[in-house]
Amino acid sequence: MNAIQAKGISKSYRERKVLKEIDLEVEEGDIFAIIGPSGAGKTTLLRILCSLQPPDSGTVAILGRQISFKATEDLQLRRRMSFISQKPIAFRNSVRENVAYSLKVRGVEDRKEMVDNALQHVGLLDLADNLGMTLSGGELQRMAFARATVYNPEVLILDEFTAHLDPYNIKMLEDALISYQKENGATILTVTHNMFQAKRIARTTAVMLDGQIVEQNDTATIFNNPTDERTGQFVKGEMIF
Amino acid sequence: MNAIQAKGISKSYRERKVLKEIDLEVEEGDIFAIIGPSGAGKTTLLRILCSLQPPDSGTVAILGRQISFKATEDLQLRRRMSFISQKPIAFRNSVRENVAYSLKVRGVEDRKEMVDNALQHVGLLDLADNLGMTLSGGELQRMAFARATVYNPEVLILDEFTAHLDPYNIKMLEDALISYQKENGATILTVTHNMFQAKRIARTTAVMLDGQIVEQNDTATIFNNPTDERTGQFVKGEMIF
Amino acid sequence: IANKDKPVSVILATTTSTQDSGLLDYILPDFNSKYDADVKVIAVGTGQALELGRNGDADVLFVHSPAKEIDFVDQGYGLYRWKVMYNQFVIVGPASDPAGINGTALAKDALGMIYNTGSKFCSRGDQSGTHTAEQKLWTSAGYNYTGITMQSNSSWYLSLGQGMGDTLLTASEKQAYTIVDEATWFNLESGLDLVILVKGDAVLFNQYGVIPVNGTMHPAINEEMGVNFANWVTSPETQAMIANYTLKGNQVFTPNTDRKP
Amino acid sequence: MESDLLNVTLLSIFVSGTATLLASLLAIPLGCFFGMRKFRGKEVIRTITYTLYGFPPVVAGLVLYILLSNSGPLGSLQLLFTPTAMILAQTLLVVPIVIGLTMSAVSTTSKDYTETAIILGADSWRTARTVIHEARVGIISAVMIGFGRALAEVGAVMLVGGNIQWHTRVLTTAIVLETREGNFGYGLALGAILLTIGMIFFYLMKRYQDKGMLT
Amino acid sequence: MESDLLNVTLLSIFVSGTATLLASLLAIPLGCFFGMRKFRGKEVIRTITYTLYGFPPVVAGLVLYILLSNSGPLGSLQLLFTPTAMILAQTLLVVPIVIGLTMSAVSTTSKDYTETAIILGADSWRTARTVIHEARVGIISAVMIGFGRALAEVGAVMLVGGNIQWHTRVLTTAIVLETREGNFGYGLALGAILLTIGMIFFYLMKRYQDKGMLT
Ligand SMILES: Nc1ncnc2c1ncn2[C@@H]1O[C@H](COP(=O)(O)OP(=O)(O)OP(=O)(O)O)[C@@H](O)[C@H]1O
Ligand SMILES: Nc1ncnc2c1ncn2[C@@H]1O[C@H](COP(=O)(O)OP(=O)(O)OP(=O)(O)O)[C@@H](O)[C@H]1O
Ligand SMILES: [Mg+2]
Ligand SMILES: [Mg+2]
Repeated sequence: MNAIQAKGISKSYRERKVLKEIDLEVEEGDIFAIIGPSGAGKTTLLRILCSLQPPDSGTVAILGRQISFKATEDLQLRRRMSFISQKPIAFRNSVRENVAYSLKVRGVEDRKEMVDNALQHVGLLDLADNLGMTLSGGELQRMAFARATVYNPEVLILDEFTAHLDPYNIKMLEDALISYQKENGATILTVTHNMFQAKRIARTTAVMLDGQIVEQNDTATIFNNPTDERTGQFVKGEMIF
Repeated sequence: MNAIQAKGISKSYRERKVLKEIDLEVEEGDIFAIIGPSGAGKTTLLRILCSLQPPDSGTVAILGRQISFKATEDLQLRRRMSFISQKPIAFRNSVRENVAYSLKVRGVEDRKEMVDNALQHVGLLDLADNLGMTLSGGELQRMAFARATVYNPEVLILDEFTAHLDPYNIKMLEDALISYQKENGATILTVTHNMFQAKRIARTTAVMLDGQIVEQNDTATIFNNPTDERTGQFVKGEMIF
Repeated sequence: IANKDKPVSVILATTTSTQDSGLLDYILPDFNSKYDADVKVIAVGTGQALELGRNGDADVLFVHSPAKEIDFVDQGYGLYRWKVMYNQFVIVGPASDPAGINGTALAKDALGMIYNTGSKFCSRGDQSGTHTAEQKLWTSAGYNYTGITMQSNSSWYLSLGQGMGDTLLTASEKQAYTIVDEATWFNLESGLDLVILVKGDAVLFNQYGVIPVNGTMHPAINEEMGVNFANWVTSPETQAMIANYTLKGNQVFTPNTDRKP
Repeated sequence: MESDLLNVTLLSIFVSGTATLLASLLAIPLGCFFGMRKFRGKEVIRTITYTLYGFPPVVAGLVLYILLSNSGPLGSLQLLFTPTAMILAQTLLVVPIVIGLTMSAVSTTSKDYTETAIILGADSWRTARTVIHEARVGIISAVMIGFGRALAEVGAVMLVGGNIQWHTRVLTTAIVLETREGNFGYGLALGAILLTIGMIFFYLMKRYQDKGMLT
Repeated sequence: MESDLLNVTLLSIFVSGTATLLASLLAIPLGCFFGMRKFRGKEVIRTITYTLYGFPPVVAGLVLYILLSNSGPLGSLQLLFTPTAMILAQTLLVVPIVIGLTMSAVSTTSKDYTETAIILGADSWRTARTVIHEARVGIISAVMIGFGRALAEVGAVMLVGGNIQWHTRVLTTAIVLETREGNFGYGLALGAILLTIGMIFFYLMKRYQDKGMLT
């Protein structure tokens, strides 16, 4: 079964088609990367998959269930997935309370240990009592990671989750992500503009250009033998990195 | 003369020293990179240099003039410099008006051509009439670059200005930055967590760890022969990249 | 408006009853045209009207609280006080008349019956002319008025601190007795669930007086116009107009000036 | 007179406090709902709410009077000239203020908070609580403004309360009475008491505003 | 009667409109200043502002009456019982509302806007304009609430205006008069006119709120 199954997703803003009839299938247990240039529509696609906004047309099924794009109806499904936004935000609370939020919402009682554990994994235990709003850009991304994984979602959707991090911390989060996937058998869908990251962590990679997925394959194949001409051009951009 | 000269900058939040007696000198016409892990205090330092917040102690001189850390008094100086924040924001206006803002503020009359030119350089001319708030993460960074450079500041301070961009667009902005520096003889100070970027564009690089600048030198020297043990450790992080 | 010299403005501080009865609308145009004046009516409580006079904010007063009016003149704030007219207070109450006062000749007897049966009574409670008259009635009936009002748990005596119209409405809603001047009564009668029960007792006469404010108290006072007003309102012509004024077919005020011709 | 003053002051606090409480219980959830959702008719609701800011207390009082009067549809409840009627009147006046200000507090609170709550698995109820938490400065201001309005209001309570000594006299109606009697000084003194109550209330609310309380 | 009604309506609009305008001119810059800066005494100012939300119109009217009375310090200006005095009274009541709401609109508008403006070279004046632009939804709400308050207010204009026919009678004082005379129906009709004015004003402001106007 596919953990994520999107069919014919289209979205326009005014006259401009930002997503053009996108079909996407992510197998259960896969780590799936979407790469593509700025403005390709990656974030828009992820937001639709998470039921944060409805598409103009098309359907999405997560873990085999159709989503309705109505917050209340999708509650059960939403509780089995998580999303780290490209611009994560912190509630006006301590870092610890921010991470505890997702547990509290699910009625989990013994939160302390789980939260501390999650913070430990992203190197933020020292800052647990600081206000979430005072975190630096990279710290905020790490907190968002802890907050999104602490409740063991089955589907994890990430939008440039290491954009503000340095190599040391990137490695920490990537390792955490890979071991999270192993332990939970979760499905991971990540958008990244960093093609090295896709190479390092993804089993499958899709290339998105101008609202379309132009190619999708094993990560190695995508990078070594791109079949689509436009993919080739875009992947060449890697060279400057 | 040094374009940026900071002496003994310290800053604490509650008990924690985030910046510890930092001295920094950036020569006029240099491209100077600060690298360092998440939470090192990079953003805090840049904000102080831009007079956005005062340090607990220490002095800053830009282009030979002491700054007072009072917005009104530093106006003349501020008009000769620019800053791209780690989280740039767009005014509730069109992309074009966002970029025109810095010119309007300076009473420049014939803005249209300059603005279009700046947008062209960052590949945003097509979106000029969109609302700034609807831009994608990477588009926003490009808009911020256009907005910060359109009025030819003599000192340009950048905080992870390509964090949300893909290789193609990173190259575009880096090229734009280098040619901007050449044409205007401007001084560039950039914070980056991407050490390849420091290698590509910076003449001088400083490594910041835990509120201190532990090493500063020609970029090549820093990467090839780090003298400080901690720098060596941090620069090793590069390997995972 | 014709483009002649601006009429002289005169500030008349009066009680709401003269304004609400419509009397002023009926008689004032005559004064305005005779004296090329523009009378500005400030209709407030008697106490406030007297205070406006004390502060030099009104040129002439037209109120109904004889004792306070005389004090006002004695203290030098007013030039003199002339009677202008009177009307009657009546005691009204629910048609069921639980205290059985219907037709009682003496107002104080009626109050005694209300007190003894513990029937609901609404008082203006605002030191207005009507309220002052009511207090005098209680005293003359042999009760300690302060004693009555200080019973915080009293549920029969309701001290409202409101205008006459509001007091009537309240009495009607509560099916309580109250004392009202005829002018207000005729005006509001149709909307009320009350009837007149006691009238005609001489102590129920409600005397209105006019006082021109003493111009030496304050330079801004237009004493001349105040005097003109007092002269005019007590003149035979105006007195006749007052006598002619009817509300729903009833004569409301009886002119009775004491001005020496 | 002193026991009278105490009585009047306590009734003012009771009436306006209860009205503000009731109005808040009704209006904060509604304001959040209107502020968070997009739906047809939202603009109509905003228009009505804002228009009702300018709802004159006298008119509110009049409408309620006509309803509660013995000859009105709700006359059998026997509420006219009781503190309950006064509370109703003030609630009526405070509700649109609290709804409107809550709406704008909530809708200017970044949509990001709502989305983050939803993504982390919050149900509608918890999402609303979270948004209220984030918008609390604005919402508490709304409650303060509402209380101020209730406390200062006179036209409506005068009409439906009747300003009956010992029963329905509050500070504002007492001030009107004193003013009409020409006792300006005493009126001002009552005004000072009223402002003091407002200040104490404000102080308590501000402390609440400064510290976090829900999530 | 019809020309009277027109007169009363126009005077209402004139008095409340002018008062709102004056109050806005004074209070929006002050509110922005207080909202944007940190300074000692800021909390005191907030406290005072919020407390004044609950300033009863009657008391405001009394204070102004005492000042403007012929025996008061400003008596020589001869303003008592004129529309000017009514405008002053309403301005007094509207200023704290507009200051307070502008303050909170400005201070909840993300600090990022201020910083971006400063960094791009804006002087204090332009920075303020930019912040006002970004906070305009809240500021325009402040003005609307202020106008609503002015329009609905009766206690203060009654005292300092005197409710003089043809001169200082406005809709609210006319409503009081009609109610006193038992003309409830006519009172309600005047109330409807008042609400209509509020609604038209709101509609115009909303159009302004929706489109950008400054930067
Ligand atoms: N509300 C909107 N109105 C108009 N255009 C919009 C709106 N939201 C998004 N867009 C446009 O849609 C396109 C896709 O946006 P999206 O955020 O999905 O891009 P992205 O692939 O995530 O880019 P990035 O890598 O820069 O984050 C962009 O060009 C953006 O300007
Ligand atoms: N207002 C504050 N209160 C408490 N701590 C703060 C505050 N602002 C910043 N800090 C802390 O100061 C440290 C330095 O922050 P800064 O934003 O300068 O880091 P940075 O080097 O830019 O990191 P990044 O690469 O993640 O952006 C961080 O650990 C941050 O949590
Ligand atoms: Mg994106
Ligand atoms: Mg930073």
